[in-house]
Amino acid sequence: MQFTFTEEQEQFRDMVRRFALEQSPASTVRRLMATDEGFEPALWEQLSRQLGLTALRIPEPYGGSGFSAVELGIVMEEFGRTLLCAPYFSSAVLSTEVILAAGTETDRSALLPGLADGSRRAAFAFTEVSGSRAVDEIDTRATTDGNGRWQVSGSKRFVIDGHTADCLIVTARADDDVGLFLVEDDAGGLLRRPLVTMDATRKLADVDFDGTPAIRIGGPGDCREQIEAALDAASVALAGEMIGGAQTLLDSAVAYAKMRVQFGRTIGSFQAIKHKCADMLLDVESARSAVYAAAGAAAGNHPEAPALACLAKAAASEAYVRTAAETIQIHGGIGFTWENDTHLWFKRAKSSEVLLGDPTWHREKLMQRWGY
Amino acid sequence: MQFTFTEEQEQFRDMVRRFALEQSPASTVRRLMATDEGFEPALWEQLSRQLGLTALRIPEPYGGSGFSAVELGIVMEEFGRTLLCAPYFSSAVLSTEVILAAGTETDRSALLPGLADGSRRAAFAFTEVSGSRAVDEIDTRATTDGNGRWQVSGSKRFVIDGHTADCLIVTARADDDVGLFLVEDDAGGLLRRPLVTMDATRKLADVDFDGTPAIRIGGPGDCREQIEAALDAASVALAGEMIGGAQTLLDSAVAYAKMRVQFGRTIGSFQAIKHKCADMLLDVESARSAVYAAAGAAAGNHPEAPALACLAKAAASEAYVRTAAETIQIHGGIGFTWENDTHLWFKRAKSSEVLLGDPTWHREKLMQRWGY
Amino acid sequence: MNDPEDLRQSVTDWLEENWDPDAKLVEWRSKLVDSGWGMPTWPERWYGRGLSGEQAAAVLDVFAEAGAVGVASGGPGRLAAVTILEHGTDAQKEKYLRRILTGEDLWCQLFSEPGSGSDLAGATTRADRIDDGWRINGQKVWNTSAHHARYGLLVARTDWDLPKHQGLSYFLLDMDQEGVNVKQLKQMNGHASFNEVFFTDAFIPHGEMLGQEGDGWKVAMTTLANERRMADVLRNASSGERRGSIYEEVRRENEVLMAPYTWYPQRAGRVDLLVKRAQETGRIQDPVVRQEIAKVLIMARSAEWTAKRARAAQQQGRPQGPEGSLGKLAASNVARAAAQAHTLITGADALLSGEQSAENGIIAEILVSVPAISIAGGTDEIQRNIIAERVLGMEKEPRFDQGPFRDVRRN
Amino acid sequence: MNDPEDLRQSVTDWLEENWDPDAKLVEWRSKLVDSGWGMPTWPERWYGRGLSGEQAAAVLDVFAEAGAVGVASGGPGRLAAVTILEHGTDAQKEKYLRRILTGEDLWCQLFSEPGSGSDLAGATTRADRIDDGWRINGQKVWNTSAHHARYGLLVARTDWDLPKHQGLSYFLLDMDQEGVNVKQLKQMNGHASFNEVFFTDAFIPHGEMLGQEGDGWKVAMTTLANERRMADVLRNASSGERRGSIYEEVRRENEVLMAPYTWYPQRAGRVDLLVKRAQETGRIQDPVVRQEIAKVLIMARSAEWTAKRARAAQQQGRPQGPEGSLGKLAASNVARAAAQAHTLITGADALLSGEQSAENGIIAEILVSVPAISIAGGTDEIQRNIIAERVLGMEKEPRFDQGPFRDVRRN
Repeated sequence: MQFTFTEEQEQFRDMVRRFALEQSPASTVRRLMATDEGFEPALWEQLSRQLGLTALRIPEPYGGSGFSAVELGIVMEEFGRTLLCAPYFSSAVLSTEVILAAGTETDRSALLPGLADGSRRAAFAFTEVSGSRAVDEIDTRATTDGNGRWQVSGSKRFVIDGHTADCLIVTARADDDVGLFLVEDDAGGLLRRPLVTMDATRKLADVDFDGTPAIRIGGPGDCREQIEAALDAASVALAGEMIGGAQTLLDSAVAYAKMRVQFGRTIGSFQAIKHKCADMLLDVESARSAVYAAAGAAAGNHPEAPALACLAKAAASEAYVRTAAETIQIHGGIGFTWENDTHLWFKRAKSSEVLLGDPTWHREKLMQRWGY
Repeated sequence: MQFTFTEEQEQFRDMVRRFALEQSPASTVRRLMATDEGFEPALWEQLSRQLGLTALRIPEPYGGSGFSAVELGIVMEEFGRTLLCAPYFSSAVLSTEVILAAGTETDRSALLPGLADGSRRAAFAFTEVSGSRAVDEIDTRATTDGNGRWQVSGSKRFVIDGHTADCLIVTARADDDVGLFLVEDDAGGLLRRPLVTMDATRKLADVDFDGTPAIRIGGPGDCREQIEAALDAASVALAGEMIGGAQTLLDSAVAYAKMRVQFGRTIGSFQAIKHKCADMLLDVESARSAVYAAAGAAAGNHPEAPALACLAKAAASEAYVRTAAETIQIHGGIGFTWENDTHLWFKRAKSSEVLLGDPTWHREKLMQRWGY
Repeated sequence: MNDPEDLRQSVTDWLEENWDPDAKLVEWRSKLVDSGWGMPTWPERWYGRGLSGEQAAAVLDVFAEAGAVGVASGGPGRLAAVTILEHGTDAQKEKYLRRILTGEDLWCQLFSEPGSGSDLAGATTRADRIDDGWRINGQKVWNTSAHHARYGLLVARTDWDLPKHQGLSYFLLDMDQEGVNVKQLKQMNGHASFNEVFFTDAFIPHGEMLGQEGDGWKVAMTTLANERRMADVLRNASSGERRGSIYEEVRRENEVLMAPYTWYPQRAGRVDLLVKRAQETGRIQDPVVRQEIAKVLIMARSAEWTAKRARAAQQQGRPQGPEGSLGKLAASNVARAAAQAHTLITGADALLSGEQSAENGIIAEILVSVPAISIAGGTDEIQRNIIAERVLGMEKEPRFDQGPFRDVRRN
Repeated sequence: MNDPEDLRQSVTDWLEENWDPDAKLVEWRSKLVDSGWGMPTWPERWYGRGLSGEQAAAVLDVFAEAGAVGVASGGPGRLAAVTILEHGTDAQKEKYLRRILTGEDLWCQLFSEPGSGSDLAGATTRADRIDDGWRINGQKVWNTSAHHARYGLLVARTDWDLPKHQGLSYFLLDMDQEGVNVKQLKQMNGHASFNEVFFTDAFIPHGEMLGQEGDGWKVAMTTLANERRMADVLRNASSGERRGSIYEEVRRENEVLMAPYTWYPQRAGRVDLLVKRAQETGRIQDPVVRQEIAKVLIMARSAEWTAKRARAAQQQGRPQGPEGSLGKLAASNVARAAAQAHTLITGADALLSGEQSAENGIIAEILVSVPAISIAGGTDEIQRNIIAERVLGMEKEPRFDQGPFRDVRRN
């Protein structure tokens, strides 16, 4: 595991940070969260074709740059800082990771180049009605006519950017196996319903399949392990996004506490606020350490990596939610208004807390993965 | 349920408080906790024969005064304030309550008068090697020769005042039933080993029975329900003791914070300490409310009484332990010394936390008793 | 009339003669106000009967039994009424009290400012004396019902050279003028329960100051003390299932009055829904969930009992003081813990909002409303200060806002 | 000697000629001190070789490979040495340094007082100037090893009219005199790791002041900065499994030196035992227990990684500042959570103490030792102040202890 970043990684972070700060001010976030799509094609174009961020994890033969979880973590953290609105997590993280984990050579050649240059956006549909991410609770079924043509039937919930993606990667049972299936957005029997989300900066959809034509990817066997691996990678990336957001909140809380005067003193000179900020810093820094350790472990194929994915997601979830609540508290009444930006991060914190499994789920999984 | 005390109850409290403050200064507690017995016969005589406190819950026909859980709670709370060292909880609460709950008329006539006037001290042996108070986990066995003579074999742990009591009331399996058995201190095959306790103000013993002659009490049937009821009553009483102790700690923390000067101010003028004390007060008052509600419910035979016994014990445990830790913290280094009295209460808090079931156990039981 | 039975009989007699469930609301209330039965504890001269609290309770009982509608009793109007009754001149009482009680005039409270939230006495809205009265400039915030209100209770600074608590005065402001601009303020949970009120050379004529110049803080204390007591009143404002056209008018009045508060139960964490939700989702079987629910229920029940203990003590004649802060702090703890338990129980459904989300959006509303409870009506931090200083008697915070307000550091 | 290989060779050569695992400890160390290899970074004039930190590490490597014993390096003696080296006169260095390094003289630190715990600069032990030196009266506390010590590092007040940080001076005190009375101080966990030291007209001759009169706080900062660095040194003080009579002497020396710290691992909560205990008791199957263990392990691992991040940053040349306070605060949180998890796992066995209790008394010792971690070496509250003010740059606490110390409010 690595506990510092290389010079190149720091430069890369600076570049992404500048991009996110310039392209994703709160005013833009507010404008996009009010739309159905939740993102702007122009910005997508910029971050994919110009900056190559969608190609980050994709190996060079498929048009990518072959970077590791560490670099992906940097992008997610910096995007998390500004709540940058784009289908990056759904396409460049979730979908890309599952193809990287499970895709055959044919799948990779067919799918990765489009994801790498951003010309296609995929969404990963893996959650069932139960809301669980567990691969053993999949009810969606895939059947075949024996000539390689498949049909998918069932319902997926909470599909991130599911209503705007060009294609969907769907987990479904094929006999006793859990397989992966590619469904195009214009396929028959496909119904996509955007959801009203608490966190309007991240768009979700419910997706129904009714004999929907699909292509099987990931080969004929069971893909549960690969799906788990992809969700682990996505958990680490999401945890990275979360510490980015938590850091923004902490910065804003501290800045406000230094500026706001009550009773003839800055509120930051009161121990109640001062000590709260110290605890928040400890919280955020601890979660940051967990996230960096998990990303480093993933990048180095460390045997503890799957466990640390759970650890990082649990740590980041708790820290983000606590930091968000305290940031509102420090802002006082103004922090509870729509006008103030804090609630945008608060809602992202709450939605991220339960996305891909809540902290309790991850702690239990962590214990299992540690062999306890 | 009652939320105030009557004039008579307040006077009774004043009397007990004066007695406890006079007879149980910290110096006496320190002297007695260094002895094997952990109490002074003279003080026992005083609280039983003179003040009648041992007779409190015993009905008048058996030499008692027939008061309710509310008055018992008052005594326990005031004893808890000063950590008064006496076998009161073991004899006048645990043993008395189990006889009240399960005893036949014969048992009551035989046993209660002696407990009422304090001439006999009983201990209740109900915990097995597992450390659990659960009545379904009893391995100690009782066998009979068919002529009403019984023999008990097995081991009981953590018997409060088990090594000094005149007699022991033992839970044991007789065939499929769980029954109650009276063992005299001079019975054959009885081995009592005092334990080194973290909280030296409450003495415990392990007790082994090896074909030990015993008298069956509580009649021939199963006594599980009655044992549970007695342990519930004892839990409420113990919770009362705990809020008494927590109040002493809170008082001492606040007094110290008002007096101790650092950086040219009393430490109580710093919000870090001030807000800690406010949280402690809320903690103690909330637990007090729970304890008073539980005692009131028990006194009124309210159907929710068993549930509230769990609620009160859980609430008082958490509050006492937190208050103890914070009281040490507020005292700083001096609070961690042997010389300072805080640790006496801290250890009582920690020992009470796990006695009769820890907070997690009681919360689960509470949910069950609420029917969830 | 000292005999409780006589009293009940008098009220019953009066109601028999006057109460009509199909009367017009204002007409009925006018009659009621004149009779003195509407505000039984108030002095006879001012629409009351000078009764004790106990007697008044008996009167209210009889009204409740008969289903008779009372005076307009909720919201800032009530606060205006008690404050004017205590501090007003006869002319002011004459002008305002009656129409508050009949419900014809709605009022709002204009105390908090963007720069003085916790520090209410740090108000910087200025009232400058001009020939015929006062000129008002500045901004207020968190003003419930200000967009409906005919009048406002305004605290403004009339002297910048005095220490901050002494330079404030209390005015009765006519909201219906050009210099007063009300803007609804949307909260993070989507509701708009409050307003911002902007003053640009607003005008208050002489004679509309409550108390003397510089008494603003003292008079505001009367309003605030009553505000704290209002929580209970509000809870009982529903009018039940009676028949009669007057109830429809009351229902509409309540709807307007209660509109800002529909999310308040969610703000408090909806402890009542925890077990139900856990049963519906099946999470009730999970030992971890059971622990979390039990923790919240223990806190919530204990808080209820503490409130009952405080009320019982009060009834025994012991005064209830800053212990109210204990209840407020407990409510914050309960709400936060309940929201976390709801998140745990609801799982991924917590991603949703609006009607698609669990319990018709109630769960989502809990999650985005709970942050308000530890802020509104005095932050948790302020409550802890009050508890430590006034209940536990700990040394006060050193102060840095003494001396002429002009020189006090502020936003 | 700039070539690392040459350096290693020189050390190897010297050791080959001089190192003898059966030598008497003091004799060997005398030789070592004279050679300069014992304190490689110290100046050549004072038992050193003026090497860089990197070079010194290479020297230590060679010593470790050879199993060669170093100079007396632990405890307050080390603090005395670095402080005297930095602030001492040549006469003082001549008199003290050598015997510290050989381990012949033990030292203790006399800073904290009953009335000045968090507020170290509030010391009231007085040093009054008399003809031939200083007369000392007062009391110190928390003095590790004072009952073994030949000398003490004393901070005492020499001027009561100056502000508190300026009126202190720093002395080298001979403990072996009638006016110095050492009393062991027992803790709530039964250990006696500290002492109280009472001064009744104790005497310090001229020439035993370190720095100038009034420099006490500044000099004490040197000691305290090095105290913080010592934690690591202490951990590595065990001497392994080497053969030779000198190791037996080192072992005995360590035993005395480490005696006060045997309970320190328990103070930190023994996170390492959580899973083991849960497996032994069968509680590992309990979902609630699993959650609590996971929470503690997440905190503990995260804290380790934060420390590694700080060290890595330091190695990259970025200075490690008050972030140390983050680690200390994290350690408190971990210890408290671990103790609660141990209570949950151990259940009723937590009633016991001593050898009858779980893990040979270790669990009981955790429960009664953990309260120390959030106090010793600066309370959690002080750490939070440091983090907020120095890391986050928030406004400082207003101060009430400026001006002549004589007039400052104190205990």
